[in-house]
Amino acid sequence: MNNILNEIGIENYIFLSTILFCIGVFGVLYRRNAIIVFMSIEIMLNAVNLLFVAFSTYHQDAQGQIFVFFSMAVAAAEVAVGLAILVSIFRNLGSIDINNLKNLKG
Amino acid sequence: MNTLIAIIGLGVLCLLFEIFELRKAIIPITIIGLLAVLGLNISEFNSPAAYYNNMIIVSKFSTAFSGLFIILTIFLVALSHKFYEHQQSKISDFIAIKIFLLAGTVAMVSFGNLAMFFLGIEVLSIALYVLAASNRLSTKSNEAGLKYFLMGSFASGIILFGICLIYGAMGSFDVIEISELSQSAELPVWFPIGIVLVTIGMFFKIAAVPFHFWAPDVYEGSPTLTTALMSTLAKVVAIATLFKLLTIMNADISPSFQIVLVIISMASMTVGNIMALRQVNVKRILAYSGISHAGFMIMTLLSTANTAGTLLYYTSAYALAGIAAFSVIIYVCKNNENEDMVNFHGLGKTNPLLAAILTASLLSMAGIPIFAGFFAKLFLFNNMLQAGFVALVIVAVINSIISVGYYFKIILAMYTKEPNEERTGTPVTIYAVAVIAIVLNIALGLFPSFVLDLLA
Amino acid sequence: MNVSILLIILFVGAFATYLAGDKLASKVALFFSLSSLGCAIVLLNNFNAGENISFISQWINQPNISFALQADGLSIAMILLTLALAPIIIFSSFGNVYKNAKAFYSLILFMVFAMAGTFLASDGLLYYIFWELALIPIYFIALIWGNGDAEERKKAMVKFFIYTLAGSLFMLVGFVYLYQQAGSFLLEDLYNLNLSVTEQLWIFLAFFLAYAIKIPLIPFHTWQANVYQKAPTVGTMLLSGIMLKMGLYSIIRWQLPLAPLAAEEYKYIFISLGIAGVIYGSIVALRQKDLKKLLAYSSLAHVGLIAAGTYSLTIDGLRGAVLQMIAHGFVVVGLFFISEIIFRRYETRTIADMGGIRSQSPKFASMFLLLVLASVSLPTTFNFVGEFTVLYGLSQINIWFALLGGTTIILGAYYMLKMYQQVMLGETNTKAFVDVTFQEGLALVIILAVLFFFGMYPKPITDLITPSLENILTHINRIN
Amino acid sequence: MNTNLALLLLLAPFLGFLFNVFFGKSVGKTASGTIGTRAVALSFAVSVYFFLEINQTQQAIQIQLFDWIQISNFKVDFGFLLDQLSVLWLLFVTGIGALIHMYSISYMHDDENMHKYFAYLNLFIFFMITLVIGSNLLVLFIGWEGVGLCSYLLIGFWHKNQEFNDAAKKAFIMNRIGDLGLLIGIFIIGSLFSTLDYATLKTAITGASDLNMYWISVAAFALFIGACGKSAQIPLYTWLPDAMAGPTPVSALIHAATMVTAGIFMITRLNYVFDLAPDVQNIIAIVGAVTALVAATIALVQTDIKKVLAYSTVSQLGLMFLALGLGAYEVAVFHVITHAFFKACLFLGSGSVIHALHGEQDMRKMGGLKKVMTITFVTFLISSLAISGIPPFSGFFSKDEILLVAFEHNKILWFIASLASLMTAFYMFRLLYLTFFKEFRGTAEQKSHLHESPTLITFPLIVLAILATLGGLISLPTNSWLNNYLSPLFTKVATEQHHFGTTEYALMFIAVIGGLVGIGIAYAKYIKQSQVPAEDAEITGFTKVLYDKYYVDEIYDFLFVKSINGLSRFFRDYVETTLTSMVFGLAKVTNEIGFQGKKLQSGSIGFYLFAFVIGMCAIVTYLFLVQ
Repeated sequence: MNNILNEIGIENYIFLSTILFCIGVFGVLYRRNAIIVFMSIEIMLNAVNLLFVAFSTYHQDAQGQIFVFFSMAVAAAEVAVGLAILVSIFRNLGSIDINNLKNLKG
Repeated sequence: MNTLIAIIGLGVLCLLFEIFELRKAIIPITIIGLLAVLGLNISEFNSPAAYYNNMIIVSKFSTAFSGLFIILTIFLVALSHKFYEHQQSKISDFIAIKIFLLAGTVAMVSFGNLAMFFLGIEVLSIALYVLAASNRLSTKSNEAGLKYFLMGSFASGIILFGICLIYGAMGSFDVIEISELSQSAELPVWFPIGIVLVTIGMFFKIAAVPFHFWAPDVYEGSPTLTTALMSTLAKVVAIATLFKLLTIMNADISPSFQIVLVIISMASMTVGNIMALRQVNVKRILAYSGISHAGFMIMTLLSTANTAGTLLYYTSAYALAGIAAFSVIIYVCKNNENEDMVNFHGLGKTNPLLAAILTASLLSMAGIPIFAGFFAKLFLFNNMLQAGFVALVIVAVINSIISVGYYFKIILAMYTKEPNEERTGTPVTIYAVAVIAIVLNIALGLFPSFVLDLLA
Repeated sequence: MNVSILLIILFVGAFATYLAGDKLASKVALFFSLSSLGCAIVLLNNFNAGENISFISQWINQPNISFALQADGLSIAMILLTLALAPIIIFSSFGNVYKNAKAFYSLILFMVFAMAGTFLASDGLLYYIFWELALIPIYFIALIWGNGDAEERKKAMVKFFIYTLAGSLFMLVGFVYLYQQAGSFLLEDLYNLNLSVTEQLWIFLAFFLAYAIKIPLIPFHTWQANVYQKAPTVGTMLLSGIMLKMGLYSIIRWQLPLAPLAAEEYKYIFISLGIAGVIYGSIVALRQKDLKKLLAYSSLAHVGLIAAGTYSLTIDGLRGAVLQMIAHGFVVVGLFFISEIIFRRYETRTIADMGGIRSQSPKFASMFLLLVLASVSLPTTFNFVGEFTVLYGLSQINIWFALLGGTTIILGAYYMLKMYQQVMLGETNTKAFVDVTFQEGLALVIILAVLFFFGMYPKPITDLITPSLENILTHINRIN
Repeated sequence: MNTNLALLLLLAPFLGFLFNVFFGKSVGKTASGTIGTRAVALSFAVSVYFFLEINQTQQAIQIQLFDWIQISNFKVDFGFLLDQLSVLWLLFVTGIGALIHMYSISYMHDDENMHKYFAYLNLFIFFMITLVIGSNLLVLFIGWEGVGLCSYLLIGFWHKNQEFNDAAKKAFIMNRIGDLGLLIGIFIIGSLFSTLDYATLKTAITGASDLNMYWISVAAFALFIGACGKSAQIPLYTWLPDAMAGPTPVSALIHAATMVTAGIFMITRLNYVFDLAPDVQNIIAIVGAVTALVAATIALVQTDIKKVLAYSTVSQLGLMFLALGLGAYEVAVFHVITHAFFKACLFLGSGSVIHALHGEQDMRKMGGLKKVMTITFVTFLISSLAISGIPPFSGFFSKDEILLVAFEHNKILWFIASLASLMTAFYMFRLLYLTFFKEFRGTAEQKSHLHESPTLITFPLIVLAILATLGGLISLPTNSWLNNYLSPLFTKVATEQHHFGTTEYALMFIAVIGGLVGIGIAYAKYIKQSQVPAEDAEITGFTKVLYDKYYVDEIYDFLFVKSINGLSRFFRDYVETTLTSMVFGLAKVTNEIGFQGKKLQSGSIGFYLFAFVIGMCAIVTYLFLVQ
């Protein structure tokens, strides 16, 4: 079968996912709502997943795609824990704005 | 390999005990189990092997460090008995999480495949997020948890990206293949980028400047036992893994990368020490001292050829001292909402033994002779001078001078101030842990060859 | 039977003292220190009989560190000084009651242990370890049992600790560097190195920092006066009587032979530094209000001269330095004990509050005067022998050194007699002053006996130290 | 035999010292006094024995006891050398010492610490003997410093008076300055000749062909400084007058007869060294002459009886140094001996007077004592005549020889010396007249208690007076027993016997006339016009300058004491603090940085992540874009 990557070229995928990744990073940096920060992190992870898939096709090798499952699972676990923490914070503080979380400093 | 399985089994066992209402038995059983696992691990020491087509590679390095991790975990579990006495209902969860965390750490040092590496690191991190935030009702704990969680998962993202780039360059996750390929001629540029990103992610885990900001806050906010775990186990695991990673990926680190390492190490030492000088919260002080120690540990990455033994020695010395110190802190601050130095006033009078132990552990961290910390520094300097990093050594020396300043602040508080509270009760477990840890530390100091030659 | 027995006795003694409890602690400590002294004397005989009393065994393979205790004449002399002073110091403290005495005395023994180790160790790293170990007990002794305002004391002590540690850490780096070259920390191997002048200079400076701070030489002496003043007198005795000699001993044993070229090249600078210390210390001592501070500065002056002697790299300089070390050790302990005796009666160390004591306590006055005379090195005292030899050594380098260093006999006489006059003479003091008790008297008499006996007959000590000093001198001159 | 005797000679006073220290108080005053006296008398007996033996055998006795100090190129042993010189010194040290001990028994009887006093006195004799019979320079140095110590102890004997203590301290420290010179000299000699032993040194020097003249001169000069300190020569003489704070017998023994002559002894001992350094000899001569004159001028106007005698001592010592400088060692020795006799007698006499007046020392409050204190007066008169150089008293011969020698070498020196001796005659008789003639000027209360002193005091006076009269016989101008006796000591032949011609007789005549003139002036002023020195306040003009001793003390105080103390204060208050702050400023700075750094740790996750990313970008950029 002819590999679609031969026409588009792997670099473009890398750039794409890098851009996605950076979007995630900027999201993390600029948003103050913990949930959104959290989602931006998810964007970063997904950018990486995309790249994994691309590479695995590029190398004609399944490992990459399997790894994506791993990372998805991990991400899910993180989500679970993260949301739990957020909930308890919301219970205690009534807000999830990370600017309010400056009690620990110095 | 069996070690890993055994540990996970043990974790599951803990949960089962909960089901069968055997809470009382959990901690003793776990400790016994862990001791058994330790034996198992030692038995694997001289039989290096690879399992599940190189998912797990058991080597001297991995087993040695796994041994250290298990010992640390034993201490931590032992401490849990006193620490969670008011949350008996959750005890099994806490213990189980620690055990799984241990599994993650073992997986990390004995990975043969980046997938395993990633999973290990995530198991560790997620467990830590939970533990950090485990004190549901305390806002400090929550804040610590969230900070650690957000930044941690950010770092995981970076690591993941790095792994991805490596995979892209090599078309494989198997470290052995990767290292073989990495010897070959021209590589796509994103291979080194990937390595750098992974390294940065690990730097975050060991709290090296400028990725250290989370450490003081999280250490202060988390429950003391968790802090102990982070500052001893987590840090050690991270540096060990990073060491292994760099050793395997590219044996010869490029000069420019060396410069980066040198700068980061210097920065970590200096920032850590200077920031610690004016702290009042003991956990914060130890956090900063941990940062500076991270700087010391990073030195070993500069000549990976012959520093494995030194790293093992340094980490064990540091971790043991840390355990001893934290057990005292747990004892002192169990009734106080914060860990300010005020609570330590007059400990020398009210509880000379623990005061002596804390003093000893601090002296060890400061690198005063006969304590292991001194020899750790000595061997480190020795290696570094051998590799010709004189300037780095000088900076390190100056830093160890500065560090004395804040370690002695605590000692002074214990011996020169008047006690401000009656301390009653002598929790056996804490005493035991503290004494054993410091004794081990001194023993290491008197017979360094024992550990040093393991990886020689 | 080899020298390690001494260390074992002292180490065991430290624990035994702690276990003995507050009541018995002092007695037990005295017992152990005396028994170690006894052993030392036996060892001295064996040594003179030509037996080998050194002890060496591999300790760490990689890096190659061995537990090597080697005793030549010099080491034995210093050990005898240490172990002779230790019982006196402990005995002198019988007049005081210390809270938590068991810790106090076991710390003292532990410190003596460490210092003895420093004098014996012939493996660079072992030496360094003992060197550092000696610092910890004195730190706690001064911190917990010291006198004066607690905050002030804390500051002084932390400064002292960090400052000295800072110095010695550079020495450690120096040692590690030497290890790179020699592949061993053993004294012989290090002696046999042939380093370039620049390397030697750096080594020399690294060591110098450690020693200059420990001894101390100007301008590194800023910790001294405060610590001497704030430490309990026992601690001050340990510091000034023995610990300070560690630095001087180390110059002879380690610094000079390891970096002979540098020593040779820059000796004028370091001699001048020492002599500057003599003059500076004497002059500052003139106007001290606190008795212990005055003594601190006087010892600054004396060690300046001793250091100048060592750096002169002449056999006379070295020999005189060692003799003077021993003499100064005894005399300074005696003088600090004097200050303590006064303190026991008047609760003050301020010279202005004293005076007119002599007419009340003839015995005390005479002993005090004799000690003063010894410290201004009147002939027939041991100090004279040392000072004469040192100054002679200096005069061989350059007569001006002898002349400037010799000012110590003028200035020394000036501040010591001034002090004696202000403390002891004048109209009878209104406050009653009980004459020395038997214990106090005994301690002082022993010290005086030593000073005057060896002042008239220093031959035994000279014969003991001379061969090893000549040996060291050959190492110093091995290259040129 | 000799060894034991020598040890006996040395240790007798030391044992006396120990006895007095430990049992003195218990056995009572008289006992401790007699013990002390007997100890010294014993030494005197032994000295006589040695004198006779040596005088007969002409052989020096060498005694080695044990090795003392080991130096690289030589070793110093503890030994004795008994030869003509040392024995001569022993004779009058122990002899006069014994007399003064005896005198003190009565003189100090009212003092509570009499046993201490005798202990110190014995100790002094012990050290003095050590100084004299030591076989090398270092043993001499023991005695040298030892006598200094004793003088310190005895000047400050009444230690409740801080002024006395100051005087004692001053004496000790000024001596120490000299001692440093002596040490330097010893160092140089040691390194030049690898020995400090007199005998070997002498052979080394006389034998050696090419000597390092420069260094020998330096050594000689350094030694001379030492002598200056001990023997109170310019510029180190100011301690001696102050030393009068001590009990009068002490002044007689230490500060007139014995200790202050140590310098002359040492120079005579090392004459072969000084002969090699003519420049230094000239310096010595000049210093001596100047000292003689200056001290004499000061003595002219002093009103404290002991101060007058003190300055006269300084002046006489100056004359001796003049002789030394001119190489006439035996003459100097001769004058030392005669001076010892009459000056001791004078001091003891003044002591007797002070005793009678219950501590009054101001001549303005004396007078008319000759009726009540006949013996004291007569002895005092005799010694005054002796010191004024009136024949046939001993002083005449010795002083005359000095003048002769001076005349031969240098007329100016001769003139200065003659002037000094003229003044001597004047102030001595001024003293005599003011004290013993006319009416008593003290309080009636004192007048009622006036009495002649007891025998224990008068006996020594008489003995000394006799010696002061006959002392001259040992070295008559025409045939000098002393010169022959001492000749073996000197490398170059002793100054040849003066073939007595007109010049000599003329000089002798001039000297006597000078003396008489001095006496005459004094007579005119104080008997004829019966003047009394003015009160301190009224003294004006040059007299005041003289009365205040040319303000030398003040100048020294300003130049040295004040300046060094100021320096000390400066060091203490500024240098020390600056050094401290310099060293520990670093610590402060680091602490401050730490404090500021806390602000960076703002607690905001956003900032942390930002730093994270910045760091990451920096690293990546550095590695992959910069490289």
